[in-house]
Amino acid sequence: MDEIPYDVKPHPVTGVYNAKLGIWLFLASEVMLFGALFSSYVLLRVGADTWPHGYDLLNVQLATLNTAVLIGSSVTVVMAWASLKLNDLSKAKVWLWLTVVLAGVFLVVKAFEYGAKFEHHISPATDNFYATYFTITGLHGLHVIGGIIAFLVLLIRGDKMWQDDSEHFTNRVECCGLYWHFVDLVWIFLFPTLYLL
Amino acid sequence: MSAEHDHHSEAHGHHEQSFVQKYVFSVDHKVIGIQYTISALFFLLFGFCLMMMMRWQLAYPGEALPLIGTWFSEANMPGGVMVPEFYNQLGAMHGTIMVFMGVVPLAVGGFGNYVLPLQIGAPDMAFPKLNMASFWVFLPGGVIMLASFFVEGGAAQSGWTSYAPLANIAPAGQTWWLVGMIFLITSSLLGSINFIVTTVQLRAEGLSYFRLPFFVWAQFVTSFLLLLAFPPLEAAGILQLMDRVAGTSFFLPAGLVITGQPLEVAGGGSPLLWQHLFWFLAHPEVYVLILPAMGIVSEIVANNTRRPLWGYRTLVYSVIFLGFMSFIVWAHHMFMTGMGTAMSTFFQATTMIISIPSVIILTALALSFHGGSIRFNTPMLFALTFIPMFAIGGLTGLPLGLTAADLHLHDTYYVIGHFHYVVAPGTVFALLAGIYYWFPKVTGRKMSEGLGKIHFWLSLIGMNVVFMPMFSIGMAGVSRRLYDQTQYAYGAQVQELTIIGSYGAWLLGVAQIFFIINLIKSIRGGEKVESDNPWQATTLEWATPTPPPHGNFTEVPKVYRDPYEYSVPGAKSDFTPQFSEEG
Amino acid sequence: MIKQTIRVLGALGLGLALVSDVVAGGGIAGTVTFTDGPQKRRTLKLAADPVCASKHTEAVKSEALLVGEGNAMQNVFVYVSKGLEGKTFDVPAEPAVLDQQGCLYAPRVMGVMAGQKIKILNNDGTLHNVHPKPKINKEFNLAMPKFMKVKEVSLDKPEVMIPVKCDVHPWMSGHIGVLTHPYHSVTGSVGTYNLADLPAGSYTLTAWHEVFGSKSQDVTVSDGGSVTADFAFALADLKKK
Amino acid sequence: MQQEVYGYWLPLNVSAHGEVIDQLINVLHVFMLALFVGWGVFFIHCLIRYRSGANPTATYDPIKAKLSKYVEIFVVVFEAFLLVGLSMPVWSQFKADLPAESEAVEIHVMAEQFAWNVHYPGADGVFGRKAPQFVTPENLLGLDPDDTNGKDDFNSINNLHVPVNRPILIRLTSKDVIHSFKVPVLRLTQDAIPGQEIPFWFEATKTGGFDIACAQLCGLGHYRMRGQLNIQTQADFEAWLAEQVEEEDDGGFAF
Amino acid sequence: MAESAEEIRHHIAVYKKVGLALAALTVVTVAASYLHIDSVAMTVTIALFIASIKGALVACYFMHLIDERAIIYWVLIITAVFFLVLMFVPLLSEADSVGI
Repeated sequence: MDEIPYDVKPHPVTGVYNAKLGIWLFLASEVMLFGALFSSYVLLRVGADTWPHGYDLLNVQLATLNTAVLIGSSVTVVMAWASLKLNDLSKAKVWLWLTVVLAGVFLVVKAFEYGAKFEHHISPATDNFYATYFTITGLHGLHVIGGIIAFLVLLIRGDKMWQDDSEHFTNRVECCGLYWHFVDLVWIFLFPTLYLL
Repeated sequence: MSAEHDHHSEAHGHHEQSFVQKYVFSVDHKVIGIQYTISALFFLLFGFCLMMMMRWQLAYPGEALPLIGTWFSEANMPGGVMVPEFYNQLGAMHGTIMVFMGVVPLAVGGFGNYVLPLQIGAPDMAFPKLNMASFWVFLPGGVIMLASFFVEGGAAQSGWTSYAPLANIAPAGQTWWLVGMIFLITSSLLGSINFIVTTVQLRAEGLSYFRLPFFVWAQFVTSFLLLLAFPPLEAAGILQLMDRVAGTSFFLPAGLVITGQPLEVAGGGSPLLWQHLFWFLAHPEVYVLILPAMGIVSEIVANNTRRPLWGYRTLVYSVIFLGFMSFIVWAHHMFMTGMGTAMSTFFQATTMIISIPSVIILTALALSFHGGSIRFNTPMLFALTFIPMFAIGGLTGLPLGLTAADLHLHDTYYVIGHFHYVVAPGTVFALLAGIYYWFPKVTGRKMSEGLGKIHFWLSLIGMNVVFMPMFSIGMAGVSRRLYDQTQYAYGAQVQELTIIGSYGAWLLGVAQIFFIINLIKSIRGGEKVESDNPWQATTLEWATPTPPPHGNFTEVPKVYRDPYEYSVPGAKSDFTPQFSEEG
Repeated sequence: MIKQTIRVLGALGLGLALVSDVVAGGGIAGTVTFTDGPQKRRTLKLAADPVCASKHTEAVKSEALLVGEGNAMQNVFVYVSKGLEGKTFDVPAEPAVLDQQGCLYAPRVMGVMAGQKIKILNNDGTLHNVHPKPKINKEFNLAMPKFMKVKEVSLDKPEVMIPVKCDVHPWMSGHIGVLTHPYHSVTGSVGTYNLADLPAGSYTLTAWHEVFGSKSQDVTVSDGGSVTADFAFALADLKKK
Repeated sequence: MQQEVYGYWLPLNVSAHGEVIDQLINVLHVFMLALFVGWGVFFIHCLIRYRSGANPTATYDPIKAKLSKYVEIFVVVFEAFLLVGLSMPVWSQFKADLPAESEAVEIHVMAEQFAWNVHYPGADGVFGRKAPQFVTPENLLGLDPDDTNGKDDFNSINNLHVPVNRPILIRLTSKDVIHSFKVPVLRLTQDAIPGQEIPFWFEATKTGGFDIACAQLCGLGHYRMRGQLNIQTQADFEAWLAEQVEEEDDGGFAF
Repeated sequence: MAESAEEIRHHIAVYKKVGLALAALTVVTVAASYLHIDSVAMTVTIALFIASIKGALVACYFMHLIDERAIIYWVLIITAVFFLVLMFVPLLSEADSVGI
């Protein structure tokens, strides 16, 4: 007995393969992590005497652009998975590259946003609005970087993985995709709470 | 994420595994379990030694620590006498080490890793590489914690709870504590994902949820607690780290004056936010400590009473209910922070409710003894002592959960006595029982019964001599975390009890020497076990060869019946294993 | 012991040889006065710690402003604030002593050289914690429980002044001035100070008081000469500070 | 004297609300003891009666345990009684029914590392405004020098004087970290949270001097953050107040 | 999950629609924020309502939650319960505080 069961094929009863359940559990813990940060944000904001409006201080245009970019990347990554399901590796790779590029664009835009703040000597220490802004978007940015690394690994080792076991590779793309959608989802809530309220 | 690719290559190169692959960066759940166990035992010993030093200062405040006092730096122990800063470091690190680096890694990382896949008939954990990563994130976390003793200003000294703002303005050791915690939390998260997936996906054929050994249930619920309760503490850790490093003020209100000088921060933060986020983890954490212990005790009790556990399903429902409720009682740690009547009523009520499943579990365990044929071997002695000790710990929780009584008892030694009864003679006894119980499966040898019994009786006496007087000390009103309680009239009044407690602690230390000797001696020269199932137990881990090889089972296991089929009327022996076809 | 003495003497000799021009210098002396005369002093709440209260037989008054006969102002720190840049001086081997007596700092104001050892004493039989709040030097917070009678520390960077507090006894307040040279003095009960053996040159001299802040004046010192520089503080300085 | 106040169980109670708390604690412990002993007797009986020597074959079928069910139900009901009948009334009296400011003696307590600053309103009975930026070694409370209400205010360090048999309303704050105001003889613990002002009250029933402790770790001097609670007769208290007011200055400079 | 090529093609069509819907909703969110409604509660409700719709679209279609296995739903339900506890109980505690 050496093989781990249901590593690739779904379990007959639960209907999912191991990694899929694993990634969902991971996302559950991520929900609690970002949930705690959101909870802190709400508590601090409700308790504060004054709290600035995000749109007065932050660049809404750039953030809107970034929202669109991230939504786009969610579409591309799900397209990559669908292409693999249709047995089209080369198309899937194009979609994955597109995802990485969009994630890169997101980070570059973010870097410009941060840079503009630092130029005006605004830092997390300025006040609690900026403290939450930098902390939560920073942590979200780290998640984006994590996603980029995961996709690059899939791209670089993709051909070999596909040859070894195409279903396994498709599963991996699906799992990374689920993670990526979650990163997108967090941003969908971050964008209005930080920038628009 | 999964390791299938490597499994192919491993299948070919099975015999050529290097030492490093096999024992250091192993992906085998059993090796990882042993790694966790050994490191956790080491950390437990370390944390225990910190406590023994504190007990000297408590008993004889301001007197030089004999023998070893001069080993420490001039900053910590000038002339062998402990300074208050060092005392606070010992206190904070004792708590942190025991909880996060000792008991949880031993109960979940050690026992969970080794036993759980065996008990459900799995070849390994669902994600072996993730399992390895979990250990190799845990260890650096532990090392960072220990190393923090050597940074300037010493280790964290704001209590294991690290309450803001005290922790925000503490020396650099606190930053190390936070970084270490983030490592430990990450490790726990990786582990808990693995446990849940393994339990859900890899159970052997025929092993339905209600045929799972109770230990697996306990681990399963524990994993959910870790998975969902730890991230908020990770978030809190990140926020405090930002406060300390980036100058934010998440936990700092405006207008703080630290030793006469205004603190230059933006302000607007909330010190209570830290407490909410901390206790959101730390209360479930209590159940993370106690549930695996209950699991171990149940296994051993069923095995040594030679009859099924009383009310298996009730036990399972209770443990699920406990896990659920543990998330909504946390603010009973915060009754004295200025909480109003509505919230305090809610949290009192939930606290009272959570005591009910505990009572049910204890009753079920006690009823299991009725009609049994009880064997008193060392694991059983430790396991059955868990029950009254946990009962004391649980009962003394009641006065603390009622706000009116808490008005007097909050943050006194009564609290210390209460949770140590739950964790030390409770959980730690159960963990020791587990070591004695599963030792033959791991090594193929039994531990010495003689040494084991000396260890047990000395530990039992030591434990109670340390912790029983604390109820009286607390009732007299002595606050916790006092470097020298004789400063207060009522503290001086009960100082004798503290001295007695300290002797109990040192006796407990002496008792552990027998355990260490027993461990070392038995690994090399313990009595060899004749069968793969020396305790004549019913659960799946005893179906494996001893010690279990890579992949665990020689043939695919199949389960035919409930977990604790002992003394079935008409069966040919007094135990009918889950994996046995006939019966 | 003998070895150490020889080493100290040797170091001193070497130091003298290196800065031998200093010996031939002049001195500055003077008096600091408080023109508005003695003021009302607050009573310290020593009852907060029975141990502290038991060290005194009568009510203890604040020592923040001590004005003696002829308006002599005590506890003013007078030092050369400009004119000695680039010169190096030996750090005295003798430690400066900061005592805690009856829950008060003695002396209340003191000067040391950067790197000089400061010996902190505690014979009060209670917990003190010595907590300087420097801006440039490293902050430390040193608990001295009753059994800890002596502790040596040092401050490595020049900084005037570093407030010292005891967190257990909030009224305890002291100040330490850290300089790179030995030309500093604290006025005593007659309000005088004396800076001897200064090399010839032009200097800025500053007098600092914990309540009334700093005042400076320029002085020129010639070889062998001695200069007088007096300072006067008044209630009016409170507003300017 | 000390012998009578403090012992190995609950210390002397000198507060009006403490009696109910003592009652709760004692009832609770009798209940706990009864439960533990009853349960322990059964447990030890089982261990002896069903040891393998005495009972070589175990019974497979679970015993019918009606009694355990009754015990569990009793525990639930009793806990509900403790909660609703004993604990909640005390708490709501303590938290919701603050005494009216007109009848209570109001005192502000400001905790710092490592001392209790007690702020009395002085002769006018009105507290001066406090703000952190005014804190100096001479002005530990941070009284606003421009606020005339604060001119006659005075503070004492670690010494809380209160009259006996009158409701005392304390507003508790902290300058730096979290402290906790604890007086065992008053059956009282209240955290001092920086950035918050928390009101609480008590009524002392006996005169005497008792320890005030800090119950929340607040740093290296935590163990020494001891204050003195002086419960005096109304006359003594007024005499003490007058003495303090006299000592305060008349508005001129003082150092 | 052995979906046929036909089903996958159908999925792809859905993905494209959802992507467009998300883009459109982003525009709506930003536009709504320019209204500067006086009521804070209203502003928050609108912003979070639109965000919730967007989140639901991503979760349901991109993450396939609309037809997922029971085990995943269980995990998410438990998480959602504790998430709500984490969001609201500290806030309620803060509101019920006797301190000022």
